[in-house]
Amino acid sequence: MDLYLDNIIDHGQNPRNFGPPLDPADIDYADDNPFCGDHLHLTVQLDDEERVKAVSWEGQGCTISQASASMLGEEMIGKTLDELKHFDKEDLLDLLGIQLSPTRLKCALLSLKVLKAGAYGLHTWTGDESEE
Amino acid sequence: MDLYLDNIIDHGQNPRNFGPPLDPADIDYADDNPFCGDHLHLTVQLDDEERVKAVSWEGQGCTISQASASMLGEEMIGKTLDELKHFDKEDLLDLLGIQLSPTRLKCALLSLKVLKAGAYGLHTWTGDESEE
Amino acid sequence: MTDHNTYPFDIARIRADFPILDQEAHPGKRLVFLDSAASSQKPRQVIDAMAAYYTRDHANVHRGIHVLSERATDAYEGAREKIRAFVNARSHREIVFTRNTTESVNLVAGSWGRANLGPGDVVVLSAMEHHSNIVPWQILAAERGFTIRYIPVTGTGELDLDAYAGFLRDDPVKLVSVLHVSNVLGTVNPVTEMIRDAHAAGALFMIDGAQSVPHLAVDVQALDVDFLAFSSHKMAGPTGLGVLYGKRAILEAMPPYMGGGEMIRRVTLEGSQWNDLPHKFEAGTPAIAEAVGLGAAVDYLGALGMDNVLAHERIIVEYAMDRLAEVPGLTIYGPDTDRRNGVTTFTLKDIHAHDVAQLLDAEGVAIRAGHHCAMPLHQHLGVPATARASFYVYNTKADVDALVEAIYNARKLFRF
Amino acid sequence: MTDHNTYPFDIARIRADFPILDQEAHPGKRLVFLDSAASSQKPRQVIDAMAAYYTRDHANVHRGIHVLSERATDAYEGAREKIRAFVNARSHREIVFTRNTTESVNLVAGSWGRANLGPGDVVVLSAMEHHSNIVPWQILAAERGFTIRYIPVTGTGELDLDAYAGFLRDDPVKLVSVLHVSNVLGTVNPVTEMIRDAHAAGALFMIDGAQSVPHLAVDVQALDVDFLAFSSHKMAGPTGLGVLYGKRAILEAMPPYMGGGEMIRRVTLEGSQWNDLPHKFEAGTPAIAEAVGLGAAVDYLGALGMDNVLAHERIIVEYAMDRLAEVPGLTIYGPDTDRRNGVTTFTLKDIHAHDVAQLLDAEGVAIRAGHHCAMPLHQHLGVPATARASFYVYNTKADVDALVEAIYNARKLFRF
Ligand SMILES: Cc1ncc(COP(=O)(O)O)c(C=O)c1O
Ligand SMILES: Cc1ncc(COP(=O)(O)O)c(C=O)c1O
Repeated sequence: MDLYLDNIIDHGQNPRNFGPPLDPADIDYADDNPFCGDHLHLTVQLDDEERVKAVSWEGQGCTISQASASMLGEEMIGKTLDELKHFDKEDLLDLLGIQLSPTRLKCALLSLKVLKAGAYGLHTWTGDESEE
Repeated sequence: MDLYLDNIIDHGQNPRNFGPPLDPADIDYADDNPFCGDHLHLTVQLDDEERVKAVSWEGQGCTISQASASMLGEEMIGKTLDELKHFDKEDLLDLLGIQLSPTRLKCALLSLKVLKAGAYGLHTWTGDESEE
Repeated sequence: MTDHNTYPFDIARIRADFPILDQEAHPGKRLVFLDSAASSQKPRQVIDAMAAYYTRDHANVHRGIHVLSERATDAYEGAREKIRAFVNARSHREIVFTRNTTESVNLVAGSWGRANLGPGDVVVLSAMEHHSNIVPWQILAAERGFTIRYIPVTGTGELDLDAYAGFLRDDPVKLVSVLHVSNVLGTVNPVTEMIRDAHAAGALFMIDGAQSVPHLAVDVQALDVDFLAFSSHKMAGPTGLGVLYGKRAILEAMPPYMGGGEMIRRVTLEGSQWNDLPHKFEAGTPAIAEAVGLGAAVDYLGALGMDNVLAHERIIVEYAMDRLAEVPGLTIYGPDTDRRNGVTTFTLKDIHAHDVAQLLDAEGVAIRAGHHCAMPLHQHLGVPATARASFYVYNTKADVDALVEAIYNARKLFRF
Repeated sequence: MTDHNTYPFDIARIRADFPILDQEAHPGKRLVFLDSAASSQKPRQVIDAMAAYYTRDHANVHRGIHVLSERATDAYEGAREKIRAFVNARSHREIVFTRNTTESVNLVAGSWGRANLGPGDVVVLSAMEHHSNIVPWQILAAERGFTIRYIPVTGTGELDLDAYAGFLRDDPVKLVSVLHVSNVLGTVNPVTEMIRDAHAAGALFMIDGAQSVPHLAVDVQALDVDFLAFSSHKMAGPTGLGVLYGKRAILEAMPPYMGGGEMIRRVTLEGSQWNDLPHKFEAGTPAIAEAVGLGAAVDYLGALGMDNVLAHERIIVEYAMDRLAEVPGLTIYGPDTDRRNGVTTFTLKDIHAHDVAQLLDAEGVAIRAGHHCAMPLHQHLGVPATARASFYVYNTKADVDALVEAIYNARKLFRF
């Protein structure tokens, strides 16, 4: 039962920064994972120093994808764009604190994919950074 | 070495009734087996009672196909069209006196196929009479 | 009437034939395999038949003049004959080996469809189809300009036969292609009547038998069906092999699907002549060992008796439907027990199906979660994903009990 | 320089890995298997890997959330990675699993060709192609109206490179598709230079690697080839599996070949979106166990070392060429020993090749006779059929001796 640690279930059932899109937003991006029906819409506001000031996301999906979005959203606040750029898959998995099979990895990575695509236009990022 | 009985080799190397087409002919048909490059052109003359009076065939192919044509040609002479109609795969194999794998069966049956197609227009006869 | 308490065959002996079942999925957790609709397990008779083939008899088939090639050809064509008998086709020439159900459908679309369908024509599918019986037709429709109509699914998870009758009456329908048993709902569609009506309207009929041929006796002559597609790997046979049955006269008239060796009679630089059936549709070296394996699978199922296979599954499905109905917060999709077969698909309150599957896996219970390659059907059901338990000859009521217990555990973790 | 007296590896140990070789073809006649170009034998490592997969790990791959499905997916994708490394592709996304070489060629014709070829375009093949690299193009040319040019074969059984240069210079060539090693003549074509020249002329290049990938190191990046097709069953792997390598950017731009499950990202009743590579080209349940088997085969060949495999075969082919040259009435086809690989094809006076094969079989020697799916080449050679002895890692000089002795026996029977 290693995947469903108490904090994962807690974030899954009580997602932080969950709510309607921020307006205006400096980052505004949505994507989905049609296999699962997972969907995520993320908006972010930055301060003058390009630090994340506010995050809001909404969407639906499995506990792993929701908890991942919730934890990532909390983590983003106060970080600079440049820090977010260096935030990678491993960092997110450390945050979640669980081991994931390739299938479930996609669930966890949707939030990061939306962040990267929204912030840097990396529309083709597959979450599979190891491949060239 | 059961396939290459002396009489098979003899018929293969000294085919009977081998020669240019009869003219006029009552039966005149040619076919081939493209997999082997076997080719056979058969002509037959009948007498007034619809008995085979003369046979001539030419072609090329493996020993089995040539011996089969040679033996079948000899067998046909004196038979009525009706008797030939009842002459089947088993009769030909009895004549040859050998056991054949499905692949080589096609070689042996080319002559019968040409005869049946030429005499009865059974162009779609596949040599596989057991199937409907 | 099925007797709930007696399996039609010795289940312990059958389970002993499937070595994979005898393991722990996780330490202390017995493997409970309830994912046979995705792919079934293989009895050792099938595994051994393939190993024996490679160990004694392998060579390329057809036209080889040596003892191994003759044995391989006999094994390959012998398997075709077994499969012919299994679905009661008239001739072995009507049994074409493909890779899977999907390729069988693509073959019909790419060969028959490309030659026969054009603007104004209508192909009828249903809204409960597997993607393999939707996407090939959509791709071809984009190329050839015909129209696809989908028979709607009713509230009870069955085909709307009135709508079907309407299509046949009002549209120039050339082909109906519908699944026999739904891989999501378990619905057994009334194909006998549907085929009769399609023929009366002048349309051909294709059955996607991926979920029926493994589970119940399918007789192509009794059904008078024109095409039947199914997969080896769902019926105790190996991966890498599928079957397309087609009526001989129809197959004869179809152009080839792929070009290459085996499928030709003669090739010159200017053009080619096609080989006889079924070889016309089997380009290149075929899946020889896989055919041998499916032959062994068909022997295995035949020895059990397909009526017994069906009776056994009905016992398990009925038991599963009854036990799952008790679970608070659980929704079952599809028709009543008497009109379904093989699968039970459900959702558990608002827990995503992936979470359900993951939690069940932790208990050793293997089910499938997702859209089961039937996204349009899930759109209709209004859920992005469902959880599916599916059953085969080796499953027992104890497996169902394990499933239900694991579901209760999941509920506890999610506190409802 | 190869040393005629030393095999590069322990041949007795290798033969012990191939259980099928240890039998009598007929009572008292040791099996001498010289038909590996049609299909090779499999080492027990490959047979066992597949049996182990079915016995412990099988489930359907991709998107299953349970331990067996994860193991099956790892095994399947792990095999893809092994094959990527074997041909040195840049990414696993460039390795598409098909049924055989034939389907790989049909995939390129049906997807890339149908989208890119039309009237005025030219595809260059050669007159020594296997039917699998002729017929798909002929069928498509009839549909799309492009032109096929065939590079002629010279008197020494090699490609006429002047004619090739002429095609590239004078014609709007879009694709060149040529075999690497001829399955009849053994000719090793100079693909490195041919690819360079094709690219300079703006054409893509596809290699039919059915007879090269099993026998010598093929590096797709070093060659800079656009497509490479090959078959598992000719390289110690199972039947039912082939491979298409394609450069990623080209595969990305191609429309799908077959439609169905796995190859889609999203399906609605109105249309579909395609999945990522390589899945876009792998519709339906794939040949999972077969991929596992090919993975094991590639491990096996990799452990031997492809340079050793080649060195070993050169010893055997050289010995066969020398010994057969002594036989009166025997004609060998194809280039000199130093420009050929893997096969020795011959005719024996006016004895039909089928008779030769049958007589050799009676002595336990398995060769292939016929047109070897290269009818146009046989038309060029002026013989309807030839006899072919072909070699692989498990063959020895003693096998060649048995072949030559059996040929002498055949001569005696036919009294010349
Ligand atoms: C040169 C060549 N190309 C293609 C093929 C076709 O291979 P497959 O039958 O596995 O598709 C062969 C096999 O005979 C071959 O030798
Ligand atoms: C109803 C139905 N049709 C078609 C298929 C496709 O089968 P395959 O993946 O073997 O081609 C499946 C398998 O999931 C199915 O359940």
